[in-house]
Amino acid sequence: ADLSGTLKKIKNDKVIVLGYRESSVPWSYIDSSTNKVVGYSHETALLIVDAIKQELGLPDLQVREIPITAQNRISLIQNGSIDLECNGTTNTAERRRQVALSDTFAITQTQLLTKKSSGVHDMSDLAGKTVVVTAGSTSERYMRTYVQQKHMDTNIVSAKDHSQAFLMLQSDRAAAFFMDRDVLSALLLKARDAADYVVTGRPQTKEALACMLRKDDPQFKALVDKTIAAMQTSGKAEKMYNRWFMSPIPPKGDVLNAPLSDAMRELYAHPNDRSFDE
Amino acid sequence: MNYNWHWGVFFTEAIPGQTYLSWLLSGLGLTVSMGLCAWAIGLVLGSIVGVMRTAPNRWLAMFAAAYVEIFRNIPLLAQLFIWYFVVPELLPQAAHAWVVHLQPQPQQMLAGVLCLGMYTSARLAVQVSAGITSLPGGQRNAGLALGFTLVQTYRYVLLPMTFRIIIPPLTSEFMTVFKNSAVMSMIGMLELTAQGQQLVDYTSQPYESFTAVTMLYLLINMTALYVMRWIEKRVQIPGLVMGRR
Amino acid sequence: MIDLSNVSKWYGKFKVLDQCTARIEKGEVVVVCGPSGSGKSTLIKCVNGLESFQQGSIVVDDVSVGVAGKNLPTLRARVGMVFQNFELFPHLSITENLSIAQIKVLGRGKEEAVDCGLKYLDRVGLRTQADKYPGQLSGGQQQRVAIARALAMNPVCMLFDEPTSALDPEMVNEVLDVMVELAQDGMTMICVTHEMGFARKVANRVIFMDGGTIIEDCGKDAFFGDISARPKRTQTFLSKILAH
Amino acid sequence: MIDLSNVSKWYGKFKVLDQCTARIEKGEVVVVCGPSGSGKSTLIKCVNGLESFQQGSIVVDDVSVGVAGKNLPTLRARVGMVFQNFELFPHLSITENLSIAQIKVLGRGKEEAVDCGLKYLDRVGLRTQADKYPGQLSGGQQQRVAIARALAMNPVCMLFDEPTSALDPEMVNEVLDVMVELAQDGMTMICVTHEMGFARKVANRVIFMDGGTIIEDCGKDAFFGDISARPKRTQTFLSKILAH
Amino acid sequence: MSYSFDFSSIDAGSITVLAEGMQVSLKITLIAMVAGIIWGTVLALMRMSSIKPISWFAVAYINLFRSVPLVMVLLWFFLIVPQLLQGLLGLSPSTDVRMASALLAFSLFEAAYYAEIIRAGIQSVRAGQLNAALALGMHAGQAMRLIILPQAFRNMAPLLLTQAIVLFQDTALVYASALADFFGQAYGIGERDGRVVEMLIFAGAVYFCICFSASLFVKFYSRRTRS
Ligand SMILES: Nc1ncnc2c1ncn2[C@@H]1O[C@H](COP(=O)(O)OP(=O)(O)OP(=O)(O)O)[C@@H](O)[C@H]1O
Ligand SMILES: Nc1ncnc2c1ncn2[C@@H]1O[C@H](COP(=O)(O)OP(=O)(O)OP(=O)(O)O)[C@@H](O)[C@H]1O
Ligand SMILES: [Mg+2]
Ligand SMILES: [Mg+2]
Repeated sequence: ADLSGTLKKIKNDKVIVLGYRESSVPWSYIDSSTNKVVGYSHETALLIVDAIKQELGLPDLQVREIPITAQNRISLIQNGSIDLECNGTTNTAERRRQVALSDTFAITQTQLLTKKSSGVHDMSDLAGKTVVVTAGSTSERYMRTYVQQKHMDTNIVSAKDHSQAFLMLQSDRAAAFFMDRDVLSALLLKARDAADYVVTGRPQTKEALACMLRKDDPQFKALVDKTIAAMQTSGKAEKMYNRWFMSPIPPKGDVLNAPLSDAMRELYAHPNDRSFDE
Repeated sequence: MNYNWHWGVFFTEAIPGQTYLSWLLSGLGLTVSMGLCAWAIGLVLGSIVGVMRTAPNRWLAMFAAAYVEIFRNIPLLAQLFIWYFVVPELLPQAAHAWVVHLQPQPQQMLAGVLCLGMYTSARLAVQVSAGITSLPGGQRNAGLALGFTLVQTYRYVLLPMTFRIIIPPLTSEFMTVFKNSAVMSMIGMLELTAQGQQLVDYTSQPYESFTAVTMLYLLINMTALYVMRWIEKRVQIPGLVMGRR
Repeated sequence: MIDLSNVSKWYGKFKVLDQCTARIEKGEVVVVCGPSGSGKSTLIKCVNGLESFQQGSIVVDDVSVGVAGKNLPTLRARVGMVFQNFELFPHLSITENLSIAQIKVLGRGKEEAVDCGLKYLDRVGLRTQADKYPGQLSGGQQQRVAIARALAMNPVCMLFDEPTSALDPEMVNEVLDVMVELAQDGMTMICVTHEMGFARKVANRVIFMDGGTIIEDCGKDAFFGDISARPKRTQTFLSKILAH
Repeated sequence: MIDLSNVSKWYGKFKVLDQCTARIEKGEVVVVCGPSGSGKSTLIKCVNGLESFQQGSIVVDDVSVGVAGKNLPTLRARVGMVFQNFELFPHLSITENLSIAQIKVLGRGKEEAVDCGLKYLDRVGLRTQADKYPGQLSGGQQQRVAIARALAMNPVCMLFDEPTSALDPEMVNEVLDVMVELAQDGMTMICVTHEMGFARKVANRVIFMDGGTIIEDCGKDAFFGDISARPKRTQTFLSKILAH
Repeated sequence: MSYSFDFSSIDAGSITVLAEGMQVSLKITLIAMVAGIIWGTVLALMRMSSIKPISWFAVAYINLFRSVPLVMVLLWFFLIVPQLLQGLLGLSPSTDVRMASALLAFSLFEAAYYAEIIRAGIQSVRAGQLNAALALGMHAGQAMRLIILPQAFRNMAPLLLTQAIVLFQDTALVYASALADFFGQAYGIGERDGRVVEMLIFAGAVYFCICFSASLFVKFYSRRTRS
């Protein structure tokens, strides 16, 4: 078939460029003991690369990896600096205006992280308290909307990044931290007083995490979607999940201990590229 | 590049009842009010420390020099984090509890304004003392020779001229205060820069968002410049051409 | 009236004044001259305590300058001083320049201070300039205002530090004329100046300094009389100054 | 040699030079004097094109200044100029000050330039100071170096703009002596100065300016001869300058 | 005081990481200083040019960069630079865009400040110097190059160095674009070990020592050249 778009570019350059995040545990991060990029979604990206090698008949396709951040990931995709990013980007309507999003590779849910002694067990306990969120996250927007609609007198603060948010929790400036469950678990791994904290509350939003690629490139998207769907239906995805979420992970060999959710099980059975914001 | 421009994005709803424009404007308000508070602190402390630097008393001068060196030689960002994260930990128990149990926003505001105010005061102190020393040495002598005490000499002779002379550098310091307040975004204050970043995250329209924020900063700066020029004109002395930059 | 005895002063290791002794009586006019850097300015600044000195004593009108301490402002208010660069306060109008020290230091009422200031402004011939600012006057006019400002404090004596050397040549005379008049009215004056015409006209005595020491202190007529009778250093200096 | 005819110049609406006409022959020494702001500096700056003028013409050694355009640097290299504030280049040693323009403008070799510079340095009596920097010399010495620097370019004429008015009184003579010698050697010179002793000694002619116009242009003897025969404005000025 | 300090995070391992961060800070400082001074000199000359459009451009450039916070500039360049480099230089895709954009942003940003310092330096040279150079027959270009600029740089050397110290401090802001300079590394280690307070104090102390020594040097230098 005639190649177009990204696949054609890859075939010509014999190179594919992946974007990675430096500390998005366990999706995509740098293993400080080996200085290599690892993670569940990064592994997904590498599977896609394998599929491309096969499709294009390029066994020695080169892979380049460049670090990206929340701010520049979209521009980097758009201007062709990177061809694919699989880092835990949530599929939202705004993003779909600028880029294409692949089949969902994981679904995460938002919950609360709190000190065991805080007396917070669910969203309703937040009344009159302070909750911290990470600036720019979808959970921030959800929390603001939630509080407004329920007319709660909850005080919301935005922290610059996850670890600052956790620091606010540690120093008692906030009673709870509202965020993706996986992020919360990963943060607890690093904390030395992890035993004092608990992830709690009824899961709120669902977030469909997907890979980003350039818009209007049906050939490439089809290939990416096919690869993701195949790994999910074949059971490979579940094995991968267990390796990253239920077993020791680098660099220190901690265990996240987050069993596969029903939503994810459902996704693995019926792969799709739907998002939860419609 | 296949970018979807969407300038109307500012009028879309961020969360129910709030448009992105209203977010930007609240960021603008925070930037301006923090800048003004920090400026007030900086001007008062900076004048005092600046005068101390030129005082004939050695201990005063040394204290002032130490003050300036400390606040000038640590990056603003580091100072901010120290004010926010470290200082409360060093406070006595009771004060610590009081600070930590403040609402987070007042807490951030307190740390941010104190930090920026002290930092600005060190920079202003340098300008003030430079202004005083740039006056012809004879002015101090002329004041003293008329029988003024040292304090009167500063009050009636040296400072009125000093502040007129240093209006140009004060103008750029005044504009700098608003710019420096941008680091407050790093402790999670939703001032203008932080709102800009938030808009990028939420809307995926980085160019529109940053353009709007940049324009608002230009607006702040032009207003600041205009205000200072107005003051400069108000205090202009007939027959004296004071070099403007 | 003004009594300097054995005054010595050091800047660090550098001796600026070396055992200077002189006595100026009430109503006397003394001209101080000497090469640049010889310590003339330093000497007259010591007289009203603008510079401190380490040895010797200075007594002005029965007040000892060295030990005046807290009383220094009071002493200074009684000694008028005029500087090379006028040193009017540029942010104040001429009237304010004349009255501010009277009000803040002598405690005079505003009206009285302004009246007194204007009286002296009249005396230096600048009554019409009262509402201008220093920057709007010529150098010669500014220096005349500076003299009026000092006089308005009713000083017992006046110190001049090269009052004409920063002026354009055409303006030198208008200032010297005021000073001559002042001398003729009996004011006690110490003038650092190189205007030998002025010295000839009104000085009672001339002090010649070099390298921090007073080389000569003698009557005007003796000083200008027979140049060859003067010490070598004075001769060299005078020949340089008077040649053209 | 130098020919100014009907030169007029405006700063905006303000007329600084008004129909100035004068002719200086080879070997002539002309002194220009007049009150501050009368346009003396402006006039001589026009001669080597440092200031432009709007009307009239100036011809120096058969080159017209107004239309020189690209040739202005060549013209300027042939006209030496000495400034009130010396304007030695503080970042260059005395030797470099003397040689840089010879090398960069006249294209002389380094050695030749240094030799030539030192020759003139010798002439102003400062051979021993060749390796110092301007900041290490006294004002009088700096001005003598500045004269040597101009002479090293072998100019056909020299312009002086108040060369002694920024100097301490004791240093005025060492500079005037160099200028007198230069005049006696036959250099064509225009000197803006108030040193009437110098004018008396060497000037061929004196030009008196006021308010941008040349009021008088006459032989030295006529100028200093009978003061009462001079126009009113000259009289006032001379009486101010010469009084003390 | 309720806090118990524990500085044990500062061990051999973290020192190497911190040293890497310091290298990043110094690299940005040095490159941006050199590039900033060169481009700043050009801008200063453009600003003083008598050709209106050229001086307008310089004025607009300088005012724009001086009006916008450095953080904003860094974020902007973080977005634009990949485009630019790709368009202009054919950026190799494996280049670390964060470093490239930080370098470019700092250089262009600092140039605006250096331009003003250098312009002040040029104006601090008495007008008579230019007249003297012209009167000796030099062209305007020669006068600028041989006489005015050397003096301007010498007069402004203390300010240029002081600005470099400010620049060094400002490198802490690359924290905003996720590039790990000294400050970022220190903060990261503090976060890793839950010892942010200690690491912030440590980082503050290190910055203070470096900047204070540098400013002492500037003082010493300017006192020496003045005498
Ligand atoms: N603050 C100071 N520190 C060190 N040395 C000083 C200081 N002030 C003056 N001097 C030195 O003291 C000496 C005397 O200075 P002074 O100003 O009294 O001389 P002067 O006779 O008034 O000279 P001039 O005619 O130039 O005014 C000079 O050598 C001068 O360099
Ligand atoms: N760049 C300028 N712009 C406007 N006016 C100027 C400028 N330069 C000089 N002038 C005015 O032109 C007039 C003549 O100036 P010039 O310097 O030639 O006078 P001068 O006779 O040399 O005076 P002085 O004896 O003070 O040096 C003065 O009134 C001055 O204010
Ligand atoms: Mg003196
Ligand atoms: Mg002149």
